[in-house]
Amino acid sequence: QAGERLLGIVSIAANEANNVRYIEGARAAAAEDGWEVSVIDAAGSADQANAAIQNFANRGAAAVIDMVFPYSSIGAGLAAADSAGIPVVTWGGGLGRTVASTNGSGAPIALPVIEKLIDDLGQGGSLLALTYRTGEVCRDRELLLDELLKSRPDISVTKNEVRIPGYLEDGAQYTNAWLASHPEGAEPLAIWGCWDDPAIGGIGSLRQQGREDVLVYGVNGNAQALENIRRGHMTATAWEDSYAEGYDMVKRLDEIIKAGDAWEPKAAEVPAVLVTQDNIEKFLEEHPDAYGN
Amino acid sequence: MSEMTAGNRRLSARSKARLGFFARYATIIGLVAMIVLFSVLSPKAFPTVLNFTNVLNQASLTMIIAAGLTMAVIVGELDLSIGFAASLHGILVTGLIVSNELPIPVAIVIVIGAGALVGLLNGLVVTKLKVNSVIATLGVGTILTGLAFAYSAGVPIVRGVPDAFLDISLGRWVFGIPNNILIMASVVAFLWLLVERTSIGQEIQAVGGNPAAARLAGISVDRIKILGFIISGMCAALTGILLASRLGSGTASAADSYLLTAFAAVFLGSATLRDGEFHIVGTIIGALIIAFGFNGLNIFGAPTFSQYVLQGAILIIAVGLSSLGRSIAES
Amino acid sequence: MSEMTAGNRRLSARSKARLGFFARYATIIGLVAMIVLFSVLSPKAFPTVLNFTNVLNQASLTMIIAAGLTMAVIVGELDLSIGFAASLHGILVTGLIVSNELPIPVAIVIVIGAGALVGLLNGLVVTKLKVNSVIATLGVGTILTGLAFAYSAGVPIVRGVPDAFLDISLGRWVFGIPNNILIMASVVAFLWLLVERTSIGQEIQAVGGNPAAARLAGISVDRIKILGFIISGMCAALTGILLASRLGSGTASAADSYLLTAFAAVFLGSATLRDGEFHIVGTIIGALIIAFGFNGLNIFGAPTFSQYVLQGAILIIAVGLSSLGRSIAES
Amino acid sequence: MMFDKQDALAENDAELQPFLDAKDIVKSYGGVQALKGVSLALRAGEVHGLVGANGAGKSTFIKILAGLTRADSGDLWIDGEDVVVMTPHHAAELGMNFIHQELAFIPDMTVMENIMLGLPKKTRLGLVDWKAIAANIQPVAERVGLKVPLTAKAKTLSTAEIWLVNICRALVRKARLIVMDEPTASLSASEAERLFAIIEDLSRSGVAVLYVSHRLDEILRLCHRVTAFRDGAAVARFEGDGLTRPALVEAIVGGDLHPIPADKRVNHDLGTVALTVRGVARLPMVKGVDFDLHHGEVLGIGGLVGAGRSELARLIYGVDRVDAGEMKLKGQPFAPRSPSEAVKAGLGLVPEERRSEALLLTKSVAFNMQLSNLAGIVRNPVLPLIDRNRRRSQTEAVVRDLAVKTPGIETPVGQLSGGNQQKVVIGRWLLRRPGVLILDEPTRGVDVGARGEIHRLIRDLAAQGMAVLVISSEPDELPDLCDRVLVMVEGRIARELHGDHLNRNAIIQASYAHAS
Ligand SMILES: Nc1ncnc2c1ncn2[C@@H]1O[C@H](COP(=O)(O)OP(=O)(O)OP(=O)(O)O)[C@@H](O)[C@H]1O
Ligand SMILES: Nc1ncnc2c1ncn2[C@@H]1O[C@H](COP(=O)(O)OP(=O)(O)OP(=O)(O)O)[C@@H](O)[C@H]1O
Ligand SMILES: [Mg+2]
Ligand SMILES: [Mg+2]
Repeated sequence: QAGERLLGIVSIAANEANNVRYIEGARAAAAEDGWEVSVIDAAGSADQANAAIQNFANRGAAAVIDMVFPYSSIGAGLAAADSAGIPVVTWGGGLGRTVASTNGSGAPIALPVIEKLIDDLGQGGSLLALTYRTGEVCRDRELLLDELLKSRPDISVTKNEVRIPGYLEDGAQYTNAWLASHPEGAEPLAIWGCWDDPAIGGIGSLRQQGREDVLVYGVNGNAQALENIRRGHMTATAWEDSYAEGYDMVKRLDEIIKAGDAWEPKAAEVPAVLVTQDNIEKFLEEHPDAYGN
Repeated sequence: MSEMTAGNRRLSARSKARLGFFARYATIIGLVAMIVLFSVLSPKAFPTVLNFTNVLNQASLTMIIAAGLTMAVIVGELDLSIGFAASLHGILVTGLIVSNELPIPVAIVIVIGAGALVGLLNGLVVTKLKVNSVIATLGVGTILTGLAFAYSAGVPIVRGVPDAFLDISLGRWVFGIPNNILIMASVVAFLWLLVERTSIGQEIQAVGGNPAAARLAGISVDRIKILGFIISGMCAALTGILLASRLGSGTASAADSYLLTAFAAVFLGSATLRDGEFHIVGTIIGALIIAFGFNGLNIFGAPTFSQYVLQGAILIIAVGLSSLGRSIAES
Repeated sequence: MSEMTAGNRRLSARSKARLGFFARYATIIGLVAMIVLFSVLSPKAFPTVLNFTNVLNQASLTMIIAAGLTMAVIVGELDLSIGFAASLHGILVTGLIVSNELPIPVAIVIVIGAGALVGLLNGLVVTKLKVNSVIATLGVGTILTGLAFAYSAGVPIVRGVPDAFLDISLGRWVFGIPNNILIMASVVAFLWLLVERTSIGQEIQAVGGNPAAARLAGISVDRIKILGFIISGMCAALTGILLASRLGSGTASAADSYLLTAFAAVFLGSATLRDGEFHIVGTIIGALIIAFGFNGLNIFGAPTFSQYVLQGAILIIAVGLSSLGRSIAES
Repeated sequence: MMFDKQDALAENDAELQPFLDAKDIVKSYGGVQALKGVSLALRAGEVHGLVGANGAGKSTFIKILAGLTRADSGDLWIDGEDVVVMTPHHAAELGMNFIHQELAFIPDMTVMENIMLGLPKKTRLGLVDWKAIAANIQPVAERVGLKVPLTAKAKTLSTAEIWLVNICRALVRKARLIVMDEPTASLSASEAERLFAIIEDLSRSGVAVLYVSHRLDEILRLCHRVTAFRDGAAVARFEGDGLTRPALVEAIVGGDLHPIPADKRVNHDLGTVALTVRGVARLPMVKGVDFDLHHGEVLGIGGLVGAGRSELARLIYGVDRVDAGEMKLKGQPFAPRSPSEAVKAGLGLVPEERRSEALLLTKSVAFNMQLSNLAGIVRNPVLPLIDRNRRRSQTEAVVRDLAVKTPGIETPVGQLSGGNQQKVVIGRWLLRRPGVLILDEPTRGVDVGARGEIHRLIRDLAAQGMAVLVISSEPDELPDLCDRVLVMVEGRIARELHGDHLNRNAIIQASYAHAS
């Protein structure tokens, strides 16, 4: 298919569900606009992400999408793209340096679920927050959580950092330890993951111990989280419409390219949907694709 | 250092014998001391039956995969594919149950068979292609990651995972003991018997100790090495299955992080009871040290950074005490 | 398999010699063949000076850390701390420059000194506490991860990184060659000379080849092992610094993934030219195979899953051809 | 080339202070008292013999001198100064040099690099100047008769050549004392001759030599004085006229045991053919070998080190593949593709290098002995659990039969003395009882007493119908032991000797048939 423009996508984890849906959205828009899409999985390594962006610049790509790697860690890639005159947009990577546009930023997505969490702990209680500060997305969400909790001294927070890889096991082990000093019935309890997976690790541990008194919150709304909400193990998550984000972003690329140097970098967020045990069935009817397979 | 040893050179035979005893049991003593310490620090939350059961339950998966890895290292090879393999097998088992609608036991048997196949592949590459096991298993592991991705297209398999499958790791079918613990105990007991009490086990130990001598004694070194990889692969598959059952889904890279933990357990274990030799009991002690260390530090509420520092220190000190004691006792 | 060898048993001496030659150079031949193949597949994008420079530039960091690791494995030890160490040092150098406002060269010297200290710690734990190097360096690595967290609270240091620091890895100060490549070439050349042409290098090789014999010959084995760890630690620090300069930030765990890549390069390299011995030139070839493999598959645009599968296959085949050729030639 | 021992000593007699004076050295390993307080003094220029049964403590004494292990108590005076040898490096600084019983070298380094190991090297601009070094080493290599190029990798060398490399190293270091632990065990007669000449040379130039050997002829010939160890104590000292063979044997075995020559040739009639070897070749070492091995026979293979005998054994045992030729085992075609096939077919091998090829040093005596007999101690082949009682009783019986000196059957075999380790390897095949047993240098490093026992054992096995093939580089050993001897030269059988023609001189003569 000669003549088609090449769109390079650098993914942080090509086998993570939300990433996959973003890529699907991007592909759909690309097919409409005449882009040829090529995806490189940097397997979590910022260094490989830089290499991949450089490789795309070499291949004569017309635009590059950086998934999740923060603009701060793709310095060399941005420099290469800039000197080749190619726009780079990010998904969850923020707006900075020469990044032309972004969506999927961490904090706005997490807002509805954090508000619900604080609401649910109306009587006060204890919260286990599973965080990952190394990732910009997670860090922004954590800052938002801190901000909103400022007015709620009645909620005592324990924070634990999970690792990548290892977030499921870490989530489970931190939950185990936390549960040991937070017995059933003493006070309202909740677990919050800065994205769904650590919380899902925590759910494994809750179920092993047969604890049903703990509220569990995630962010992103991946298929596992939705399934856990459906089964009643998870309280709520904020579903990020990554498909729409991928689609919108690719649609915006032509605009960016046309504007050239005149383009003003901007964020354009797709609002997240709060999914709870009350609206899960309806949600799944409306978004069957969110559920994977 | 040398002065210290010089000072010790006239240690009495009796205190040497005591030191030697201490060295043999240093990791076990360390484990017990750690448990006592955490019990004192967090008397309400740490030393409870519930917490211990939970830690054991949680650590069961690590123990199974580490016991398998022990078999590979006993025959003198490294198996870096286990984490990736467990991830793939977790996806595979849910896929077979959900998409292919196979009965659960059939799916499990097939996946454990697939684990054996992965081990066989590792073993053949190492013994027949004569590729160093680090490269061979890293290569096979990378291929498995690709296969996991190809099988699931990166999307976790969640819908339609039957409760019966989840019950495998959540259930407590015998005497109220969590199934994971029972499964782990059976695997460990079986492997211990195999290595320590059977003729194949003697061959396994011989191949690891001195492959040239084992070969000249009439042992098929290649076959034994392949066996070590197969057992390692099967244990990785079992871990993947139990993890999928615990998470309620098959997820690519869910088990990748087991690799380092399993290595830590195996090498910690090699300082236990025997001097630098790998063995099943040692691995289990190693895994317990890691699991209780993590849990205790956490319950005590140490900040994340100091948890890492202390975990690293525990590893080094547990082995260091034992090795140092041994080398002084033997000097 | 055995039939195949049986069929070959009457190979003429000449074809055996040819096979032996092939085996020595198999990884290099593989590298060249791969480059030719990708050039044919992507004639416009792959075989360009620009792309090759980019690949080399990109691979420089892997090469530096892998060359350091080579020193540790030559003296017979594993160093699993290098990835964690590089991450910590990346944070440290940006921290010193941004928060403590140290001049860039001073910060770099301090951080490389810190790398040497980490290596010294690894070496002391291994030689004096007599802890197996897997556990020792895993333990030290875990401690370093904790320290990195403590230093930065896990938050990357981004704001206020001066352009002069970014220029270190982005600049082309001599003949338009990227600095990273020049730095890598100097490190590699220095280490090659050290190992192959100096009298310390002789001791390093002896300690790795047969520590007992080296000890009997009056070589201070412990000191040489510590030296190996120190060099490995310094190379990890340098890699961390260059990575921070390239990323424009100090990030916890940014360099963790170098560990596996460096191992793959080192073990791939051990099949190059020499039979299973670790050496600097081999490591560089190994790193090139990995870098060009990644780059070529990327540029060709293979689907993600097949990239993993092919990368794994490249590792195994590159070493397998060489080992198999060698073993047939010697049979 | 007879050498006047008394003369050389007299020259140095003036220096009354001994170079080395060890007093009341005590050393125990766990419960084993390896040395119970031995004293030994050495003067410059003296060749001092050290003899004793396996496990008497000779190597332990040497390890203390070398700084490899430290004495529990006792004093060491060197040049009149009280010292504790801390490390091998320290020992070298004190002027002592060692050629240990278990050879130490770096397989992947060149001959030259091995010789220079641990020595200060000439450098230019910080880089080692190998050309200058080669020029220095070459004469030394020629002096000891090392024929391989200095740039050859050590791993391609034979055991004998490695020995010569080690001797070169000691000479290059210009030591004041050279300690040799069983140096001739793997040397051929001519190489040994050259070694003796070198030792005499060293002695004349004032270097002291501590010479450990089980070969009493060499001791008698070379040494000015001899100390005998027994059970960790120095029980006798000999010099001058007191230095005789019977006196040495008496001191070594303690009078309660006099080695009896094996009662050979009980069964003159050869049994049926067990193994037929026709045209077996694997270049370059084995160039076409034919022979028949009968049940009830002990067949020797003599020749020089490097003649290809070990390689022949490896071919028969399936370790390496043959290039050409055929074998038959009990009339059936026999082409083993691995040792495990050979063992299943009824062969056994006692390899040349017991530490690297036969034993797992950290494993117990029982483990090592039972390694080829596992099928014989399982309760049931399907569920192969080991019958621990049978394992113990069988092992204990063999330990008793072979008089293996060990604290127990669960003792790690690495803690036994060299000779006792050898007995454990032979014991392995006593348990399995193969139809054909090949022994490669079975009495290397074995004391006179044990040597007699091993010989008797070999004869017993043959008498029970086993076909035994014995490879030995000691021309003295084969005539006593074997019914027939094949002499191998450069990969071919040069002579077959039997009956009256079978004697030491005939073997030596045949060994040099083509070589000269
Ligand atoms: N590392 C060790 N641990 C325990 N016991 C040991 C160790 N090394 C030697 N021994 C014991 O010390 C005693 C003396 O052994 P040594 O090797 O000195 O004997 P040797 O005279 O050299 O014998 P050979 O002639 O067989 O070489 C033996 O009983 C041996 O079992
Ligand atoms: N791995 C090897 N590669 C090349 N040459 C070798 C190798 N091993 C041995 N040789 C050569 O083989 C020759 C003979 O080896 P070896 O000493 O084992 O012979 P042998 O006749 O069995 O003697 P013995 O049994 O008395 O030691 C030596 O000259 C050596 O150079
Ligand atoms: Mg000895
Ligand atoms: Mg030989």
